[in-house]
Amino acid sequence: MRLQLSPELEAFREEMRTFFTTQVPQEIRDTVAAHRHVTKEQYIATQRVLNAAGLAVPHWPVEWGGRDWTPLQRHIWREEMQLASVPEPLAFNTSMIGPVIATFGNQEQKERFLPATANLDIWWCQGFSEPDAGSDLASLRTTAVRDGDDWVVNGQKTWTTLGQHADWIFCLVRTDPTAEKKQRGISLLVFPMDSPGVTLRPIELLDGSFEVNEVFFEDVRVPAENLIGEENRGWDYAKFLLGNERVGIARIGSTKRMLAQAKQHAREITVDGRPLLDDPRMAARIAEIENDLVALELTALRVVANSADGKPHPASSVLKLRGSELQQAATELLVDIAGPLSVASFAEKGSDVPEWARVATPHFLNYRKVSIYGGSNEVQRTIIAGSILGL
Amino acid sequence: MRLQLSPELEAFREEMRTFFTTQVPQEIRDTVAAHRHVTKEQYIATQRVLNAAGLAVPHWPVEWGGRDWTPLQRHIWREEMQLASVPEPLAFNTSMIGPVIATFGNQEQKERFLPATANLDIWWCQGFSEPDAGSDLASLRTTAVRDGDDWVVNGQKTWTTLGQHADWIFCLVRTDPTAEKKQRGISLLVFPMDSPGVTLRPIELLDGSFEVNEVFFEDVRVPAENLIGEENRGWDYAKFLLGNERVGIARIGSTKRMLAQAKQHAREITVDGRPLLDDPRMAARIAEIENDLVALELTALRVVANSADGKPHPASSVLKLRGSELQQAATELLVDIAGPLSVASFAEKGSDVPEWARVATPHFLNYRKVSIYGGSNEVQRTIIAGSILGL
Amino acid sequence: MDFNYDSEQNDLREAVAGLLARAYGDSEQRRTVVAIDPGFDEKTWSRLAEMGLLGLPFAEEHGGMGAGPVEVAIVAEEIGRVLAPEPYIEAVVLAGGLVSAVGTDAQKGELLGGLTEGTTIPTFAHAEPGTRWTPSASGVTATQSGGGWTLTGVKEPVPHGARADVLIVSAVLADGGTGLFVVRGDATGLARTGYRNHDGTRSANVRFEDTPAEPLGNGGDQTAAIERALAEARIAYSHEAVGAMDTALRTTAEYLRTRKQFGVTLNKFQALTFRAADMYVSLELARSTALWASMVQGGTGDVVAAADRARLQTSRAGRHIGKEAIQLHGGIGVTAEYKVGHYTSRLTAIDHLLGDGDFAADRLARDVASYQTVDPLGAPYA
Amino acid sequence: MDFNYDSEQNDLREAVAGLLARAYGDSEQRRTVVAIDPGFDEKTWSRLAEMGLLGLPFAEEHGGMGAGPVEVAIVAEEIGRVLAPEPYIEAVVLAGGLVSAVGTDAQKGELLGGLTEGTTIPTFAHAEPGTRWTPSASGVTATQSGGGWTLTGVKEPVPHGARADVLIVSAVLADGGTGLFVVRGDATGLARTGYRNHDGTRSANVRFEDTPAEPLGNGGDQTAAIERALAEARIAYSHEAVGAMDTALRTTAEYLRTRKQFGVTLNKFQALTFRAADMYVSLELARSTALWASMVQGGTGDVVAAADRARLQTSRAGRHIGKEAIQLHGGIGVTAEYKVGHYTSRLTAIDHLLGDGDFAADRLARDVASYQTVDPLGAPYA
Repeated sequence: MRLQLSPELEAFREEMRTFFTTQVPQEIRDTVAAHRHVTKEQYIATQRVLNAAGLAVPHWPVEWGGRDWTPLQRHIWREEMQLASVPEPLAFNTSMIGPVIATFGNQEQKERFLPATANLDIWWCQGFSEPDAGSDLASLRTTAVRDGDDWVVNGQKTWTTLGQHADWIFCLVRTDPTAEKKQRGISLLVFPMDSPGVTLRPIELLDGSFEVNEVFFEDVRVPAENLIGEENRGWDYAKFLLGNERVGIARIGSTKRMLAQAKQHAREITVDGRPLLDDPRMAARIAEIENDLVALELTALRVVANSADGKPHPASSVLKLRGSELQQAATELLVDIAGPLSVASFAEKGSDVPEWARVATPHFLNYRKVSIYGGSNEVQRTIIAGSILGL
Repeated sequence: MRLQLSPELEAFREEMRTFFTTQVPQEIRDTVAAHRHVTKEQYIATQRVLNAAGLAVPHWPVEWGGRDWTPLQRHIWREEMQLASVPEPLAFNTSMIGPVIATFGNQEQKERFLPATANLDIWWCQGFSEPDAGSDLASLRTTAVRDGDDWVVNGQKTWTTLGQHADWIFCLVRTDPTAEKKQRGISLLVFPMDSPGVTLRPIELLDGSFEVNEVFFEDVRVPAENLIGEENRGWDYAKFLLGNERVGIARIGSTKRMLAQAKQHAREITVDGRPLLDDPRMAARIAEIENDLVALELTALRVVANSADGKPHPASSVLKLRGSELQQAATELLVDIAGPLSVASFAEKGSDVPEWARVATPHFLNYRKVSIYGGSNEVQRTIIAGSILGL
Repeated sequence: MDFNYDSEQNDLREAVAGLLARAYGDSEQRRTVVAIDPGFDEKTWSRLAEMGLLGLPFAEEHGGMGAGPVEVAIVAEEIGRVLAPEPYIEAVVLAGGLVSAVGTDAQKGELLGGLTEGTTIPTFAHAEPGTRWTPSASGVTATQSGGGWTLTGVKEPVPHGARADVLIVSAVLADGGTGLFVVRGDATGLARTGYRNHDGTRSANVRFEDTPAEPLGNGGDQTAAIERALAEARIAYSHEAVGAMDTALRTTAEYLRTRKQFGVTLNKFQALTFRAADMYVSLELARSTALWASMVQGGTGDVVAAADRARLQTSRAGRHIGKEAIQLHGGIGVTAEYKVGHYTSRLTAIDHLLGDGDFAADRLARDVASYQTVDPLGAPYA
Repeated sequence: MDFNYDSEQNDLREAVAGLLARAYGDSEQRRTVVAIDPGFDEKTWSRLAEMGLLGLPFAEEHGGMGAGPVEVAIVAEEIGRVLAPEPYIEAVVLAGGLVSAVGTDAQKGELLGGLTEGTTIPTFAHAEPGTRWTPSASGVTATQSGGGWTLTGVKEPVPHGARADVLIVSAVLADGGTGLFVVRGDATGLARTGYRNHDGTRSANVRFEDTPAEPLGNGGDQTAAIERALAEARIAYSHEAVGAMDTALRTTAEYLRTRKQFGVTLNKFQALTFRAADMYVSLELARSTALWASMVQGGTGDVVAAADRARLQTSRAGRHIGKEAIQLHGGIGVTAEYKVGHYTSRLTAIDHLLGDGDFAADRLARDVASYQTVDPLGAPYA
C-alpha cells in the first residue's frame, strides 16, 4: 500500500496537466467549463491537437497510436483532461469502433480506418439502439440481407448521439433472422452516413439541444468488405465495445470541476448579506457530495489498479452508477445555488443573470441522461447483483 | 372543505384527551412515554379502565360494546390515546379476533368470547405466520385433521406477539390439503394456550426484549365448536382481519410524542456550550421529519374521511408505509441526539446517562420491526403499485 | 373538518379541465404555443376570462367572483395537470392578490377590472439578481419628487415581464421599508428584455430609470403584504405542482404498463413498480399538505407557515417525482418531443420561483423549538 | 500509489481471520461470550497477545512489532467481520496509542509492555455525560497537591471501564488545557460501575474523588495528541465497520439466494436484489475511503481530516447497510438469535462512539470554502 504517486507518475500527471491547460485552445476549454454547446469544429480541433501529441488514443495498440500505458496512467490522463475542461476525444471513435476494428478488423480495415478514426478525420456514430430495443439491445430488428457483393440494410436506429456530425456509422444489423438465440445472427457493419437510403432526424432534448438522432435505413447498400469481424458475431463485438463504454464514465474530474464552480458561485450569491457558502446546511451539502466524490475517486483508483488484464473490473458498474448519481447531484446543487435565477435559461444580452445561472437548469435537465445512457443505472444494478453478489 | 373540527368533534377530542390523561394511571403512561417495557398487568389494567368507559372497542358492533362512531372519531380516539402515552387496547383482541367473531362467529361464540375479549379477560394471540411462510402466508403447513368431535392440530407458528401472556390463540390451519388453490383449504380455529400439546418458545429480540414467540402444536385436540365461521374459509377471515391491521398503524400520535421528546432532549444536550436544538442542521432535520408527519396526519384524515363504508381505503397502505418510516426516523433521531451516550443501553444505578438516552438505541433497533410486521413495506408497495397504479 | 370538494367545486374543476384540455390536451399544442412569444395563448387567456376564472378570488364589487383559496387551488391544479403556460398564478394570485390586498378602491376597480376581463395582464416585479426569496426590495429605489414618485434600478427575473401590461413593483423607500408601486407598461424610463425560461414560460429583465410610478394603496412599508402574497402564491404553486406530479405519475405508470423490454412490459420489473409506488406516496402527502394550506388560507391562521409547509412538502415530492418520471421512462424522458420531461422542467421552475424546499425548511426550523407538537387542525393554523 | 496488500499483509489477515474464526466463527459463540462479564473472552485476548497483535503498532523497543496503520486496519476489519467483542481498538489504538504518543519511556515500557503481553488492559476515559465528541475534558479536574496529582469528576461512558486495569484519563488543568493522566484500577477514590452496551460490549461510569493520578508523559495540554488519537481510532473503527458491513451484506445476499417466499427464492424479486446492489456500492465506497485514511495515517498528511472523511463515509454506509440488512431479512433480522441484527447494533454503536456522520460532515463543511477541489493523492493528504 502506498498513497503517493511514484515520482514518474507525478511527472506524468504534471505533463498531462501542463499539456491540457496550455495546448488546447482556451476558448474551447471555456466553452466546456461554462457548459456551453461544443461545436463540431471544436471537437475536431481538440482531437487533432491531442492526436498530434499522441494523446487521443493512448489505449489503442501501439502500432496504431497507442501508448502502452498502465490503467492508472490512462486514469490520470482522463481525469486531468476533465479537470482542465478539455472535450474528450470522441468516444464513438476512440473507445468504441476504434478498439473493435483494432481487435477484430482485418489488416485492410485497420489501415483504412484507424488513422482517420484517431484523428477524427472520420466522425463515427453508433447505430445500436432501436425504438423497441432500449436496454434490451439484442431485440434489434434492423436487417441486412446479402445481395451479391453487398448487404442491403433496412430498419431504424435511435439515440444516435451526435449523428448529425457523423461521416460514418457502425451499425448492428440482423443478418440471420433464423438464429436460435436472438443474440446470434447479429453482425457489425460500417458505412458512410451519406450512403443513399440513409436519413437522419435530430431529436430535440429537454434543454433545447440536439444531441441524439433517429437514423432510418431504406435499402442502403453496404459493400461486403464493410463487415467488421465475422458474420453473425456482432453481439460479441458489441459486448466488447460496451464494456469499454463503462470505463471512464464516472467522470470524476468533471464533477470535481462542477463542485469547484458551485463553491465559487455560492460565495458570490448572498442571503441576507452573507455568502450562501457560509450557510451551514449549504456547506454541509457540498461537503457530503465532495466526500462521496473522494470515495468514488479512490474506488476508481482501486478498480483501475486491479484491471491490469484489460478487462473491465465488475466493480466498474459501481463507477458508472455512483458517478452518474454524483454528476446529477452536482448539477442539482448548481441549480439550487442559482435559486430564483435558475429559471432564466435563455436570457441573453440585457439580462443581469450570470451565464452559469442561466445554463444551470438546462444542464441539470440534460444530465438526467447520464443515469440512462451507457447502460442505465438499472442495468448496472443488475450487473452488480448478478455478477458480484450472485443474486 | 373545512379545516376546523365541528364543535361536537372538538368536544369529543377534549373528552378523549381528558379521559386518557386523567383516568389511565400516570405510572402506566410514564412507562410508555419512557419506552420502558409495559407489563401484562399494565396492559390489562389499562384495557379494563378503557372498557369500563366504553373506550376499548368502539369500532365493534354496538351490541357488543361498539360506539357507532365515524371513522374520524375513531381516528381522534386513537391519536389522543397515543399522544397521552396510553397503551392501546390489545390489537389481537380488539382489532383482530374480536371483529372476526363479531362478523363470522355464531351467537354462542359471540356470547362466549366477545365480552371477555373486550375486557381482556381472555388475552388472545395470533397463530398465522410459520417459519417457511412469512409474507407468503397462504403457504402455511400447520394441519388440523378431524377426529370425531375434535380437530387434531399439528405444526408450528412463529412471530406470535406476546404469546407468552396469552390465554387463547386464534390459529390458521390447513384443513383441506387437497384444495386446488393453497388459499382454499384453510380454516380458523381458536383454543387455549394451555391445551395439552401446545408449547411456546420465546424469541429474544435485538434489544433484549421478549415480544415474539414460536408456538408448537403436537396433537393438540380442539373441539369442533371452536371453529370460527365455515370450514375452509379461513383465508377470507384472515384477509378481513389483516385489512383491519393496517388501520391505525401509522401511529402518528406516537411519533408526534417522540418528536416532542427529541426537541426536549436536544435542548438539554449541549455542543460547545450551545443547545443541540440551536444547531441549524439538527433543527432542520427535526423540521423535515415533523413536516412529513404533518403531511401524513393530513393524509390519514383524508383517508379516514373517505372510508365511510368500513372497508380500508387502498391508500391506507400509504399510511402504513410512511408511518413506519417516520416512526423509524424518530427513533433514529433520538439515538443521534443521545450521541455518545446512546451506547449505554443497560446502564442502571450509578450511571449518569439519562434514561431516555439509555433506551434510545434498543428502541431504534426494536423499531426496525415496524417496517416488517403488519404487512412489510414491500407488501405495501406491492399493494400500491397493483391496486392503485394498476402495475 | 372536511377534505371533500363540494359539488360546485367539482363543477368548477370539470369546467376548467374541459377548457384546458381543448387548449393543451395534446402536449404538442403546448410545445407550439411556448415556442413563440408571449409563451402562452392569448385566446386561452380570453377564455379563462370569459369563464370568470381571472377574477375568481376578487370581491364581486371589483368584477370578481368572491371565491376562496380552494377554488383558486382547483384552477392551479388543473393548470399543472396539462402545464398550461398562461400566467394565472403570476397575474391573478400574485399581482392581482397584491392589488386586491393593498390597492385603493380606484386601483382595484381599474386593475382588477382589466385583469378579470382579460384586457390587462399585471405582474409582480419583485425578484432582483442580488437577492434570494426575500419579501423586501433592495435593488430598486423609490424617490418622491414633486407630487409624484419615480423608480430606479433593476428587477429580474420578472415573470412575463415583457408581455405584462402593468407592473406592480416593490422598491426601497427612503426610510428603508419596502413600498409597492404601479408602473404602466408604456412608462418612460422603462426598459424590458424578455426571454424564455427553461420550462417554456417567459421572464424579463426590467430596468427602471427615473420611471414614473404610482404608489399602490396608501403607500408606506408593505413587507407584510408582500410576505402574505408570496405565501398565497406558494400555496397556489403547490397545487400547480400537485397537478403536474399527478400527470407525471400517471404518464409513468401508463408507460410501465405498455412499454416492452426483454419481451415483457416494464411493469413486470418489481424494482420499477416499487419506485412508482414511492412516487404515489410522495404525491399523496404533497396533495394533502397543499389542500390543507389552502384551507388555512381560507381561515384566520398562520398562512405564511402553512405555505412553508406546503412548499417544503411539494418541493421534496416534486424533485422525487420529476426525476423518477424521467428515469423510469429512460431516454425518451429526456427528449423535448415526449411530454414527461417538460413536467420535470416545470416542477424544477416552480421549486425555485418563490423559495425551494431548503428555504422553507430553514424557516420552519427557526421556529421548531417554540412548540412541542404540531396540530394541523389547531392553533396557529385553525 | 498502490492499493494492494502485500503478501505479509495477506498472511497477517489470514492469521487473524483464523484465530477469530475459531473464537467467533459461529455467531452463537459471541452471544455466549457477551452474555457475561467482562463481555469478551480473556482467552481470545491472550491469543491475540500471543500472536503479537496487541503490540502491532508499537515500537519494537517497547515490545511492539512496529507495524503501520494498514496492519492495524487489517485486524480491525477482521474483528468487524465476526464482531469480536475484544477491546482491541479501545485498548491498543486509543489508550495504547496515547501512551505511545505521549508517555515517558518508563510509562511506555510498563504500560505498552503489559498491554502487548496481554496482562494489562488500558482504556481511555474521556467521554463525559455533558460533552459530545470533543477532544478536551471539562467534567474531570486535575489538581496538583504536594508532589502528586489527584483527579475529581465523572467520566462516562468509558469503554470497558470496569474491567480495564489502567485508565488513561483526560482532565482539565488549572490553566484550562486538557491533560492526560494514568490512574491504576486499584487507586483510592475510584468508583466504577460497569454495564452492558446494546451491542454486547461494555462501558462504565467512572467516578474520581481525589483519586491519585500520574501525568502521562511530561504533562501539560495534550488536546492535540487526543485529537490525533481520536482520529486514529476513528479510522480503525471505520475498518471495523467495513468488516461488519461486508458480513452483513454477504449474509443478506446468502439469505436472498436461499430463502423462499411465494414458491421462489427471494433473489427473484428485483426490488430486493437492486437494494442489495446499492448496499454493495455503499460498502465499496466506504472501504476505499477507510483504506485511504489508513494510508494517510501512515504518511505525514492531515490525519484528522482524513479520519473525518472515513467517518462520514462509513457512517452513511453503516446506516444504509445496517438497516437494509435487517429489512431484507424480514422478521428474523430483528431477533437476537440470528446474527445479522447484531451487525446493525454494532454499526450503530461504532457510529456514535467517537462522532457520527453529521459530526464529521460539519467539521468538513467548516473547511469546504478554503480549497477548490480535493485531491486525495495530494496535499494536504499526501
